[in-house]
Amino acid sequence: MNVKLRRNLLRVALCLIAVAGGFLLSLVGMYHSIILDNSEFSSAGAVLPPLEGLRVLSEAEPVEMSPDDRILVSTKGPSTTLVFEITSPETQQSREISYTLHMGFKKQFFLSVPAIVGGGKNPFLVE
Amino acid sequence: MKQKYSFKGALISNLVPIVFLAFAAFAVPMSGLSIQYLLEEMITRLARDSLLVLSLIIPVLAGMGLNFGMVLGAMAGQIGLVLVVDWGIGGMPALLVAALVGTPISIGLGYFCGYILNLAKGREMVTSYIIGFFMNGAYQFLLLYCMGSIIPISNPELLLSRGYGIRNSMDLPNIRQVLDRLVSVNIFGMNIPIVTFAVIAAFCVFIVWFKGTKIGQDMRAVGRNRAVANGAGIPVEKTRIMAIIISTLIACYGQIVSLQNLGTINTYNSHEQVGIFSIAALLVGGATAENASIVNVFLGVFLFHLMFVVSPMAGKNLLGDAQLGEYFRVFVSYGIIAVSLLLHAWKKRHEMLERRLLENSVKE
Amino acid sequence: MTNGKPLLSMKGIQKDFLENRVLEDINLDLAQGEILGLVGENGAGKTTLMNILFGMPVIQQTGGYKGTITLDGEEVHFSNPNDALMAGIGMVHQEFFLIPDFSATENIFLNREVTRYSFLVEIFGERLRTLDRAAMNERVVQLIKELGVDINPDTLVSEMPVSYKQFTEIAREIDRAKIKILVVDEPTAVLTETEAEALLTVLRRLAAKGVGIIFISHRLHEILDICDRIVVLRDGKLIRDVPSRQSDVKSIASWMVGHDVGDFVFQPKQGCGEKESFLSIEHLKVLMPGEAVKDVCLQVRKGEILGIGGLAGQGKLGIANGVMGLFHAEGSVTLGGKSLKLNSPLDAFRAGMAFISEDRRGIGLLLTQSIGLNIAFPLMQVKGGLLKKIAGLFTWEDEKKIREITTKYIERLDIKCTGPDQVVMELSGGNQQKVCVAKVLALSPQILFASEPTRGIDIGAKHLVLSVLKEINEQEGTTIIMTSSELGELRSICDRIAIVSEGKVAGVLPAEAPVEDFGLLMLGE
Amino acid sequence: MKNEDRKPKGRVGEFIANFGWPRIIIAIFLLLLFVIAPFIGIDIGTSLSDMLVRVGMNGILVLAMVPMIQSGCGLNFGLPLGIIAGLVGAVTSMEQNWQGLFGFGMALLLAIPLAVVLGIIYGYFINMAKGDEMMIGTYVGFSIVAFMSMMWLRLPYKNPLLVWGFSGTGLRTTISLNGFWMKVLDNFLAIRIGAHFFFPTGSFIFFALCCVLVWAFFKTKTGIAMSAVGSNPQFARAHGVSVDRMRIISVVISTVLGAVGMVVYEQSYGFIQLYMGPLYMAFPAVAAILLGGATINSATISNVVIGTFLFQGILTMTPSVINGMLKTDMAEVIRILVSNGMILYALTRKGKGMPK
Repeated sequence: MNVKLRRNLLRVALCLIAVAGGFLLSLVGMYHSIILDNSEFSSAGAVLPPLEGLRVLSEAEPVEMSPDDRILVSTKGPSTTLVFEITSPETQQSREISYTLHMGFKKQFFLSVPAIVGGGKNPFLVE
Repeated sequence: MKQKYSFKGALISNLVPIVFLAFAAFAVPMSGLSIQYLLEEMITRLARDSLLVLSLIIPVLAGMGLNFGMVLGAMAGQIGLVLVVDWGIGGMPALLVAALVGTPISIGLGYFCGYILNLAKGREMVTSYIIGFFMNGAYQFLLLYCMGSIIPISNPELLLSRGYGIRNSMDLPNIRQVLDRLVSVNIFGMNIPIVTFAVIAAFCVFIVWFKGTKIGQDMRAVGRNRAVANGAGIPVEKTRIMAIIISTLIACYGQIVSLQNLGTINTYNSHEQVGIFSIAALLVGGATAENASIVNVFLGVFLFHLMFVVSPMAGKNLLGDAQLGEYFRVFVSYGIIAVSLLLHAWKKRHEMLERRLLENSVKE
Repeated sequence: MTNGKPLLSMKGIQKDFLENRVLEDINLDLAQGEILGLVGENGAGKTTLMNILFGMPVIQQTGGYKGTITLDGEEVHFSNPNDALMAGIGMVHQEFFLIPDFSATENIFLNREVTRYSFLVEIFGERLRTLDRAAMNERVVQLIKELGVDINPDTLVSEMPVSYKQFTEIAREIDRAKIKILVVDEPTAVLTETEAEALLTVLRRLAAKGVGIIFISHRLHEILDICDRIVVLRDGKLIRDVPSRQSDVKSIASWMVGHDVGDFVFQPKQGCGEKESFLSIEHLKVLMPGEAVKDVCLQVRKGEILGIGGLAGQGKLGIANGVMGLFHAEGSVTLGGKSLKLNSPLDAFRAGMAFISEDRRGIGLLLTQSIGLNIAFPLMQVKGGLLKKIAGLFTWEDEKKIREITTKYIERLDIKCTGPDQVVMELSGGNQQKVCVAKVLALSPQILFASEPTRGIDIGAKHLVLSVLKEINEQEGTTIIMTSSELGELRSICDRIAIVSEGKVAGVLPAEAPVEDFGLLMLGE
Repeated sequence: MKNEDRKPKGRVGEFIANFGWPRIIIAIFLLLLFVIAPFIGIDIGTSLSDMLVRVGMNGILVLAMVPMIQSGCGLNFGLPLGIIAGLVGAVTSMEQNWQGLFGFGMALLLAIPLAVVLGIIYGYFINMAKGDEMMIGTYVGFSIVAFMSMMWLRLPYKNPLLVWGFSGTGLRTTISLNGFWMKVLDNFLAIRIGAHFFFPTGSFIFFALCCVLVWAFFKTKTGIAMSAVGSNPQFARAHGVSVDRMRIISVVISTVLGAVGMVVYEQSYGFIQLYMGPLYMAFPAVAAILLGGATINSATISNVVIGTFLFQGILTMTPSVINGMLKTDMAEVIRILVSNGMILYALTRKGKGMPK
């Protein structure tokens, strides 16, 4: 392992680290836009009605969502957790459901809130 | 026998900065701009352009004159930023990824430019000027025709209406002022981008350190006397190419820092002015094609941009026509380069004649 | 000081350059600690011998050399100066091989800097090592003490007096490799007396340490003072190899110069022209790099052929260049009573003077133009000849007349070419020189300066050029002032010969004077 | 004497070596364009006449390169100095409402003296900066264009056709020559064949006249001395030629030709572009003469003619043909690459007697 070989190996290793670092950085720095839809969602027979008194807490400040409403949430980084707080009009109690979304390199998401709240496996409206 | 410090000699060698100080003293009050505003403006411009002007020092050290080829570095930086915006990356990671993407491009372009400059020894400045134009053609070809067609661009807003080719101007979402606002200190009303200045300081340290390395010393030797350097076994061609590669790299990072401060890129001409203004600034700082120091860089950027900001207002107040001030500042930036090149060439010939007279008389 | 086995021995060295033989059967030995004086006229082969020792590329390019060089007993063959250096042979050049804006330390350690390791070297390679300036300065101080001189390591070479520059170069050569042999090429030419003395003591100190020194110089009293043995070269042959104790200035001078009179013997003219001086030069001072003229007074008689001899670098070429206005000149030149305005070639030409330059390719010819234009140019520019009026408006080159005059000179000087339109660059050296001569003949001048007219051309061309000069002197009465470094040639054609040494005229002798007298004048005795 | 670049053998080799590879490639490229044109519905007649008009238009600007190259001052990047003189001449002639050939003639007469003055000043600058002439030329040229942009705003021109409508002072950026001396040379004895083909005889006669004048100058005593200064300044100085004076004369002639060339250019183009218009006008002219085979220190009239035809041919054919074929407007990119590529090729060539 003479000096020349050692140095060349080191240089190749550094380049690989740089490329990997590049990917990691872009993963961390990537901005994604998530569209949340609060309209009626039907999948596999079950029909889920739009939700009342819905509030979405994400990195930005909380946002009210009325039925059939659609909002856009912009987030940064590889993954994010969305918290949905639903206060039923009659009992003024509110329950919270949190949902973590792994975005990776994908930039656009289209999610149905009723599906998430209803615990459905596949809340994605558009693949 | 120390060179006797002649006031006249000092005056001539620093004539350009002195003329500029006199001009500033006259134009600043005329422009009616407040000192506060001017200082703030100067700080942003120092943060924005110092690195670009710094990239010119290494080629001067290696005796290759003022390297207009730095424009190639600026192009590489812009290509990096365009791709980063297309991938939707923001914040500090965006700058780092842009730099990473720009590095191999700068090294390639720097090698190409250095190789051609070696073929045109003695005419480096005008050749690097033409290389800048030539590569601008290739850059336009890449961005106007390849991007969006051959090179996939996912973000439709970046593209021209015809579906391929990058738009003429583009703002940098989530990148604007990222570096500047990372840590900024507010001193009597002005916020100073500490991290940007730290990056610039880091590159200054690099240049000072680099001069102390073996290759730095080789470059100085090649710059001062190519024949003797070659005789001593220094690989002249390789050293000169390395000087251009480093200069192109620093220019690439400088352009990224500069565009981050501006917040927008006008894709097809922001890199062109970079060459002219950086060299004009360096010359205003008192540098010449044979030696340039870091002090020249900062003094030059400060004075040049002071003139740049003040003259339209001065033109407006003095002659009632801002457009006149506009043209005046273009005239001054071209004029400085012409005057300092002339002055320097005349001084060089004058010294050569003097040295020959001295040599012969010494043997009396 | 000399021990048994010679440090260096060159056996049977022979070198040919184009047709003529430059070095023939040279055998030379140098022992450790011995100082050998190498003496010879210019063109005697000294420089070629040193180039062979150093393996200069020019030797390989012109066909290599025969013979063997043994260093410390084993045979060596250097293909470039760096090999010679690594083997321990250093050289101090006449024009300094230093970078003016670098300090003494930086010059001494150029491309051999003492550096420190840093982890970056792993990534970016050896050239990223940082300089250890302290260690280098220390070494330089020690080196300088060894030489017995006090130079501050940080002074810039451009600010150093000439002798200090030389000591810096010696220090560099000594430090570069375990030095065994140091060649010093005319070091004292640029020094004052005291500085020369200091240099000689340095060389003695080095010899005492066992370094073999080859000392090339023209100052014989220095050679006798410092050298143990003296080798005299003449016309590429080794004439004498004698210990310095058994020789003196007079005999060395005669060995150096005393060869038979030149190959073409011309019957000397009876009564060489009128006595009163036609061209008188007083206190001429010329700033020509390498050939500076300090204070020359010379009287030239009408119709005479005056030779100007002397060693290289003493200023003989400066005279013609100064009078013709090619280099800055001061002093007074009167021609036939009228004083001549210096520093203006046009006035010199208008006064009836013309010049065959020693720098044929640089000044003498327009290489990229045709033979016709080269010959016609001076006549056209100076005397407005070979032009024709076009409708009274402006004057054009008269192609017919130019073609006529060119073919006339092509025949007269037998220039081998394809015709008047051939580009001069394609001609051989001899034919190019003939074009220069033709160019001057066309002007039919009163006074003709000819500098090194026969250098680097074949025998046939040499003979033709000299006979043409002789012809126009006798038939047209042109006064000729011929400058040449070959004494034989001057003695064969000139009536009187002035010898220039150290920028002044050392003396003027008739051509028939004994050779030793010329030798002594040349050496400035 | 070993020749630097390997010389291909034989007559063809000889031709290629002299003509130079890039020029052959570009000539073939141009030929190709002409061959393809009819297949994509471009009428040869119009393209040819368009090219001829442009040759007449730019010819003299390219000719303006010759004197300075011949005298060793290198490529004349300071052409804008001559161009400015041409602009001032044209605008002053239009101020007096002179029309037709008379207006054109007066524009020339007014431009030439100014060009001589600017040429002398520029000549001194060139002599001050031996070795850096091209850089000095570029920036002196840029400075004067910027300076004149200020002057256009302030000079006392009153003719309503020239001046800004609302403020009444300061010249417009583009001024139409309509009604003055637009296309006065092009239409002079113009030959029209069929609907499309148009031959601008006037400009070609004028261009030929200027070429003959320059050719004749280089046969005179001063002309020959100037070429000698270019090929070997030491030789010229040693033979009583004042090198500096010759260089200044060559710069003056170049600047005057630049002025004349600019007036002819405007007449054919139909508009006068002021302010920053002429900033980069030196580059096409430099590229054209290099395309014609000139080197940094020797240029002939044939280089001018061949170069102008080739270069303008490329500029006219690429937009129509390339757009027709690839539906994209690549012409601008090709123009930049070709013109700057040629200049780079010339700057890096080790031709005969090149200054190191």
